[in-house]
Amino acid sequence: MANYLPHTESEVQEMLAFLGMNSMDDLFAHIPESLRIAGGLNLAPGRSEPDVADQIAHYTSRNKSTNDLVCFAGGGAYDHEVPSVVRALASRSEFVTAYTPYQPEVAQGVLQAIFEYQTMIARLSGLPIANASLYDAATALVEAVNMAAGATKRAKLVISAGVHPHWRQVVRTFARGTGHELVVAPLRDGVTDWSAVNCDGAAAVVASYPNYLGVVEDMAAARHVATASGALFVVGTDPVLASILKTPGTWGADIVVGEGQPFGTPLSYGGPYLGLFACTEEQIRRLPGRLVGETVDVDGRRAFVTTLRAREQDIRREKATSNVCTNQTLMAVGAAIQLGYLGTEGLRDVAERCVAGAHYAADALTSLPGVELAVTAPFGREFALRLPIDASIAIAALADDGILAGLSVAALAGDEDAGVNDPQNVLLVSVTEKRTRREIDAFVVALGKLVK
Amino acid sequence: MANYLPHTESEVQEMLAFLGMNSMDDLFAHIPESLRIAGGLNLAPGRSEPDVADQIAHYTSRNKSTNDLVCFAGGGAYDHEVPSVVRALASRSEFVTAYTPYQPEVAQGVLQAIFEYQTMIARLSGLPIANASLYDAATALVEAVNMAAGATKRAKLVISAGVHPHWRQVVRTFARGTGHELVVAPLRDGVTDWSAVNCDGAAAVVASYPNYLGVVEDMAAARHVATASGALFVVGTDPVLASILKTPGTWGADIVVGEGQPFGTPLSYGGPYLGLFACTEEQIRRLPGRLVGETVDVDGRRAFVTTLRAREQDIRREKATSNVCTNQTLMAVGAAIQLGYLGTEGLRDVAERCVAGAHYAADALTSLPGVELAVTAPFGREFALRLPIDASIAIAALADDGILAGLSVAALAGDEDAGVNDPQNVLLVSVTEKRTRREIDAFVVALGKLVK
Amino acid sequence: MTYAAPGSRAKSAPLMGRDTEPTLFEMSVEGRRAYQLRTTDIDVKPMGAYLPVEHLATQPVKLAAVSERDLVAHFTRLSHRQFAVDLGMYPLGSCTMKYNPKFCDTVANEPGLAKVHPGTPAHLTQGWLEILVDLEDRLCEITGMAAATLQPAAGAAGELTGLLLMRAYHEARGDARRRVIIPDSAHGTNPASVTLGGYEVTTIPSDERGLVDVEALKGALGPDVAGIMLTNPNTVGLFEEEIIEIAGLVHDVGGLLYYDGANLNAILGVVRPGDMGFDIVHMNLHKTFATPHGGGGPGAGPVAVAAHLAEYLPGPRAQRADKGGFEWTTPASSIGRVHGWHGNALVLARALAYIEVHGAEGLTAVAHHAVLNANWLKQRVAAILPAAYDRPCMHEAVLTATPWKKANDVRALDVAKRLMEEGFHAPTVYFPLIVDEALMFEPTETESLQSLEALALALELIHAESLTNPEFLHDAPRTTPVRRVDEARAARQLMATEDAAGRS
Amino acid sequence: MTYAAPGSRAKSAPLMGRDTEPTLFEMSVEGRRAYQLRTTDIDVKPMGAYLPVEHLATQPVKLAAVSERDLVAHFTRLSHRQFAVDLGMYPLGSCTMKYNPKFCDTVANEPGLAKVHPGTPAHLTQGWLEILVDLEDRLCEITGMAAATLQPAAGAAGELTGLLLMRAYHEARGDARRRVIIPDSAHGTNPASVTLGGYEVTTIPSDERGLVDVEALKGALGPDVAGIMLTNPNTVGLFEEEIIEIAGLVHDVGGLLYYDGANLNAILGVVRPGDMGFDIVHMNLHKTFATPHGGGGPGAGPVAVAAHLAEYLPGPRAQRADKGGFEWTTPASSIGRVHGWHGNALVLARALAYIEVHGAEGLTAVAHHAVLNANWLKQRVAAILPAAYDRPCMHEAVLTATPWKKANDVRALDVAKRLMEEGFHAPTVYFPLIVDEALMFEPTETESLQSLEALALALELIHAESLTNPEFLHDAPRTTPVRRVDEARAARQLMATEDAAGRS
Ligand SMILES: Cc1ncc(COP(=O)(O)O)c(C=O)c1O
Ligand SMILES: Cc1ncc(COP(=O)(O)O)c(C=O)c1O
Repeated sequence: MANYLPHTESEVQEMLAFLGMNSMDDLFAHIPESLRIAGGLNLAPGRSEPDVADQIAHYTSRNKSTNDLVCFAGGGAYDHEVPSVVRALASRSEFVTAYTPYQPEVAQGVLQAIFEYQTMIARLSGLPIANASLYDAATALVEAVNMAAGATKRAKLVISAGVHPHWRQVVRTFARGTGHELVVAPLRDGVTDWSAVNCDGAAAVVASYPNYLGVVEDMAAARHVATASGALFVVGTDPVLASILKTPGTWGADIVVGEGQPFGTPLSYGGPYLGLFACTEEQIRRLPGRLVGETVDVDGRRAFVTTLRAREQDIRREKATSNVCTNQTLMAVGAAIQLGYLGTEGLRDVAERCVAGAHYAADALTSLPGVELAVTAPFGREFALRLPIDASIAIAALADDGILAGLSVAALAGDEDAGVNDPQNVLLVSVTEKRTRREIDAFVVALGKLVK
Repeated sequence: MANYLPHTESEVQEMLAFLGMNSMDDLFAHIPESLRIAGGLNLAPGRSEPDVADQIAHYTSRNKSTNDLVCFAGGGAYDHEVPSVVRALASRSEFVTAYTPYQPEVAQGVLQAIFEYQTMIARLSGLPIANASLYDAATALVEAVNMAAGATKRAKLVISAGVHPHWRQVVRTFARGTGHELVVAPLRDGVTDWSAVNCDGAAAVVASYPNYLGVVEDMAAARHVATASGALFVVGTDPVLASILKTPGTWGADIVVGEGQPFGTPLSYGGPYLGLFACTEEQIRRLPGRLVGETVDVDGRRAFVTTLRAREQDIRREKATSNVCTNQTLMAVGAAIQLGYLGTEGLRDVAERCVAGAHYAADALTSLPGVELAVTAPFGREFALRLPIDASIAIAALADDGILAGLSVAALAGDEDAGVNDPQNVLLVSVTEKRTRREIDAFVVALGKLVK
Repeated sequence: MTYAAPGSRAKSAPLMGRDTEPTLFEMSVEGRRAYQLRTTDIDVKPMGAYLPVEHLATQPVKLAAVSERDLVAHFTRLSHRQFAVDLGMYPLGSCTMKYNPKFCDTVANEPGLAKVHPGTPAHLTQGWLEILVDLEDRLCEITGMAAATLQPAAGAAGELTGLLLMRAYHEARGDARRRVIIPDSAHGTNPASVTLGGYEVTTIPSDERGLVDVEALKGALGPDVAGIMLTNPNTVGLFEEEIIEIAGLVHDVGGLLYYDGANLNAILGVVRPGDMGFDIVHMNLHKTFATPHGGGGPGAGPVAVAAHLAEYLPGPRAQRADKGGFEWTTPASSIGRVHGWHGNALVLARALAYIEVHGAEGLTAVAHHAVLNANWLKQRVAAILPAAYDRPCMHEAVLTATPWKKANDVRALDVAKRLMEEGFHAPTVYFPLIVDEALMFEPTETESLQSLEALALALELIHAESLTNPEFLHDAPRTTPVRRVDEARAARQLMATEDAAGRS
Repeated sequence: MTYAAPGSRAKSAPLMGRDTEPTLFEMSVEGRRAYQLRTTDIDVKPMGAYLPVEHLATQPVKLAAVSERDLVAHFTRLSHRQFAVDLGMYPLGSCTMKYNPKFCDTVANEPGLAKVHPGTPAHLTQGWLEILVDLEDRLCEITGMAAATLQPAAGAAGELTGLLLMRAYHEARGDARRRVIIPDSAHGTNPASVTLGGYEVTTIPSDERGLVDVEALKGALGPDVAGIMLTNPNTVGLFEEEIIEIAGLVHDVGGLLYYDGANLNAILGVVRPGDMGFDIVHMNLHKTFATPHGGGGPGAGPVAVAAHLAEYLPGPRAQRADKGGFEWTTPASSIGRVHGWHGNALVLARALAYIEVHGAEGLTAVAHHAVLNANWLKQRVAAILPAAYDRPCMHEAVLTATPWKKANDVRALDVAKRLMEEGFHAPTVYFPLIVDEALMFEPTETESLQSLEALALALELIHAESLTNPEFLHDAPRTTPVRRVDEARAARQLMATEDAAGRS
């Protein structure tokens, strides 16, 4: 049994006596007898931490991690370096075991870190406001379309098929409640064909920059469609590439969302991740989640505090634009640390290495017989590769060579429009700054054995 | 090249200009030209942390750790559980990156932790004074015999052959400087035969409780010899067993030394470990190393401070009884945390499990043909097993079965008296609270295949 | 000399002084750098070689430029400016700020969990799928439900997921319903979620006992009611004793019962939402199962449901495969994904480890001790801080400072601020909204009797001060890194970034 | 109620207040417990079944009994009461309190290093042996020596080891020598080690330049001189420019030169002790190679020697084996072991990682920047705090507060204490003993120009205060958890344990 409880048996008795009670059960006497569990929960007895560690080892022994497989999988979750210094700082227990900074007097640590995070995310977005984090990119996109719907009082969402299929799926799920109507604009050779759909009356036009197949799309066209239809322009961004591409703000985005995992969060089997959210000043009263602002204390000392609280659910209740409460602060603090570590130069260096590595890999892989790019549009850090075989089979086979070759586009897209033909043969390959030439060459050799 | 230096090139120029200099070399202009290295050091160029991590992985891939081998090796270094909570607290960077607490106003953290450590070590020793740590048990024993020599103004050291051979070797090494004469009292069936040596004029009589073969020796006899010869009685102790055995202080020890590694320090290939040192009040002016004492600050607030500093080398210089300066504070802090975690009950529980496990293992192993206890005297947490084959060969063979069977007594003893006949066939087996019945049974099976 | 704040001056570390900590940007010096990258042997050409030039930024996005040393000093000092469970008692009601076992940190750091790509095929991540299945099993047993989704990333996400399940259920029956009932004591996420779920909120009042006013509920019920959202124990820390009747009433009109599991800690192993009649339950793993709050997240908000709702659960779900092992499946009528991947997986793994260590008896003991502590504290300070409701409380006690306000104009906020000086984090104040001058204390089970007594003594001291020197309380805190802050100014002159603060 | 200090009250965390932190024993409540142990399935009988009853304790040794939660709170609060490099500048002269890269922590935590039993045979620990060999190679190159032992656990242990090597060398020649020469500026460990090495200390004065007085040295030299111990740069931070002459003089009488490597940081890649004529060199890896100081250890003090001393080195040593791989060997005339196992192995691995990251150029840059910083600071504050010696300094600057003492009775200690309030750790004061009112600043290479300037400004502020309000300085510090402590009382009424303090 666990040992995190402090009371000794005699203390329990003393406390019960103080309450005029004889047993723990007396504490629950007012609960209808019929409801009380008779024999206790049907769970295994508690075991000590070392015993449970053995159980955890049983689980981990049947997972393949990046210690086992060289990772070319991306799709919104990237195998970036998380340096020791970032891990050490982000795991300081003051950050880990704090609650939301409700009492600013004793929460300046988290508050200032979030302020710095907001600054960096706003800059990368090219927009003036960034919030203190949302759950992940997919749910951030939901908040974005809700914001757009609120601002425009419209219900139609035009979303590029270049937006990550999972994000689209999540938007679809939550649209069941909000009643939003989804229109997916198809891809032609990897690029969104906005003309294929009717954007009139849209609340939001949602593009991805780059899109989920890695393609760096024409944002001017998307902005134009949004303007023409009176919609807000929502851009899903890869925040790493945001350091070399023009910012979404430069392209005229009203709202920017993205996945912050690349900034200091390990792959973590998909979570906890970090939903990035930035917007224009016009939308600030509809901003979801927490926002930290600078102010002064009674002695005139600079201080940080959560602000514009009146937007939030605890005050606005059913009229709130969002229900988010607990978010992903620790990941945001980690992102601030990671971005502090990388700095202007480092983030660009990382992005450039990703792009150069992806192109090196694409060139090498397409030299194999029957292997070609599935779309020919320019790409950044990942690319869609058409194989002569099923991508899932290739992934399974290459795992035996110690390589996680990428993601199957068909598996990723599920019921969503994959944006490419015959997606089951398309492999989405991603290259981060961690991938070496030797690793890529080994990938080529291993795939070569398979397709030959 | 490393990136821990803050100065930008222009700052360097600015700073040099402030000094009226043109280049870094000017800073060293007063050093004779002939001495200055011309082409720089003949070392590889610097590499980034991730690159060096690969190099470290190259090393670790060729070490067998307790992740690879179930550890039955002991001999002063034990595979105890180090719980997550202890690791987390002991690795807090305030403890890790502080210096010796010279400025008590901003060092109460380390000072109080050491005060608590001293209290716990003193209690386990059964003596009133414990210092703030020494390097390891072996060097602590050197300090102990130096203290005894100083107290008695004598130079002869009578040491039981039951004292760990490495400790004896280290005492021998340092005796080259102090001129102490070593007399080793032999073991008879694992127990020291003090009558075999002449103890007259001894500065110290040194016993080990239990001794290095695991035997719980008669301390009354040793104390008697010390008293009769006017020597100080020095006891090397296993601090884990100190929770179930009578304390060395109870047996009349004047000085207690021991290896504190079992208290929260990983096996670490032998270091950094933790030299425990405790003594009577009479010896306090000769105490080596730092000592923390309680006092008050100018506002009357309780405060801790290093005290009796006049003993130490920085003040007493060539008259100091010890030269120790940097010691093993972090390990002492870790030990305080680990002992705080275990508490009275937990330490005893650990000790009892070690003893019970060792006896279970001894019974099971001696059921194998040709395998018997090398000494029949009662033992605690480890025991000497006589094999029908060379112990080193057994160790090498069992490693293939994922077992580190123990230590070869012959290898451990080196040139020192091993205290048993034919030591090359004697395996020293240790069992900690981590060892399960299944692991021990597997050990028996594996050894059984070998000796059959 | 280049202007920049000195990175190594520690005057903002409370150990040394009370200065402001410079921002990372104030410490930044162009050309300084911390980062190091692996050698890859891949040539990096100018980006124009890979990407159309019209996409390329003409100016780099400016972040900061600091040394690793200054980065460490900055964030270490920030950490010293932050209260946390690991420093002391955090009796923040409704938040369950209990001790977070370090062992679970170790679990979350296992490379075999933390370094797994979420898109790795199921046959290469059987360990992860088994974790998800095992956790789902445990959570269903604890709540008395049939199946669960682990995708929602926090409680509020769980609520909305649950409401979408409710909607799917009704819609499958062709049963368009309009309203969801919520008591006036409900947490703000409840009504907000209802709106996002496409329903209207009907608020019903609590009665003078602090419980659901059953008569009012009856009045609110009707065929257009999709369901009700309740916490039990409710947000004033009281058990809804008429829950069976309530469940019957709601079910009778065809509505479903949603259980907000924020307060589950109080009833572990004692009663189960499923047995009370709830159809949908979310849990806050960051509360009940001690996954740390991280300064405001991450959490995890799994939703467990009764059998009749299982077919609507989000997918994909990890399930036992017929042929052995584990596989991803999507329920027949799934509402779809509610998370980009599989939920906050590492948080889920932490919670499973916590549950395994405790086991059946351990979890029950958690509830027992949590409730014992709250009742003890409530009674201990009853003479100075009366409970809002004179009934046995569960894991938290809502007290009211109304008498203090009336007598000496000392408000709940003043008590909260003054408590910090006495070494305790403030309780939750002004929540729930229905209690005047509410102070909501949730000591949790990991606080000792001695700590509770110290808290009580501090409250007695503050009470005495309120009688003799109310100004002293209005003025608190004085010993913290900053004192009361100008919240109005923060909102009026919004400076949410370094740029807005004019320091870009 | 059971008496015990409340474990969860955070009034001693500087974030909250300035109370005393209770000791673990004061928080202890009998029966409370934190520990958990693995299930082993081995019966534990009463100890009398295994051990003679006369050996068994009749009373358990009392430690403490606290919950895991209180344990965490206690030590986390203690950590907040502790200054450290990670919080800010620590310009403690002679100690080289530079930034310790976190990467090296990761290295030291690798299971493949940290979880290896030291008695594991060499063929199963080839990685460890290679680390030791690689580090030895690097250290020899850096110092210009032929071979090294990695066993000594700290600088002082290295000194004594070096003196025993000196002794072994002379004895092998049948050459009984009596004395070791040491300058009066030497660190206290030097003379203490000499005594323990069985030699007598002959102290020679420094000249008015702060350097070895070569004439005095000549006077002290003779055939009974075993050697000389020097630091270079010496403990006043100055380079001994006549080192070649000194070496010649000592060698001429048959003596050896011992290099105290505490100040090696200043000369990395610039000059080498071996090239200066030293025969024996110890290094403080915890200084030069940034292995953290740990609040007073662990360190590591490898000793490198010229070829003629290699045969005396402690054993066993890891060496390249002729047949490939690595093996343990013991030199022919080894003085024997100086450590229970192989030295502070994890500290050695950290240092190797640090060296590998830096490489040749990086290490040279370390020295350049360290020396630049010290000279800049010295010059920057020269007007208020003159250097003890008017010469270019190396990595540290010894300043003197003598003018302050004369003018306003403000002493070096007052400056040190007041500096803390300004957010800086104090410099080393009153060392070396030969400088009156010494303030020894070693900024190290990891401090920025901005931080140095802030330190200079703080010193200017304090200087101004010394003129107008010296009492303010005598009274400092006021903002720290405790203020100046009564050291005399600590020594007079010794309370070095809880029991001695009467709280057992
Ligand atoms: C009663 C209640 N319901 C719902 C929530 C929302 O949970 P979360 O913050 O995880 O979204 C909370 C959390 O504060 C709560 O206390
Ligand atoms: C000049 C000098 N020599 C020797 C030493 C002793 O080194 P250690 O503390 O590692 O034993 C020191 C350390 O303070 C020193 O500064």
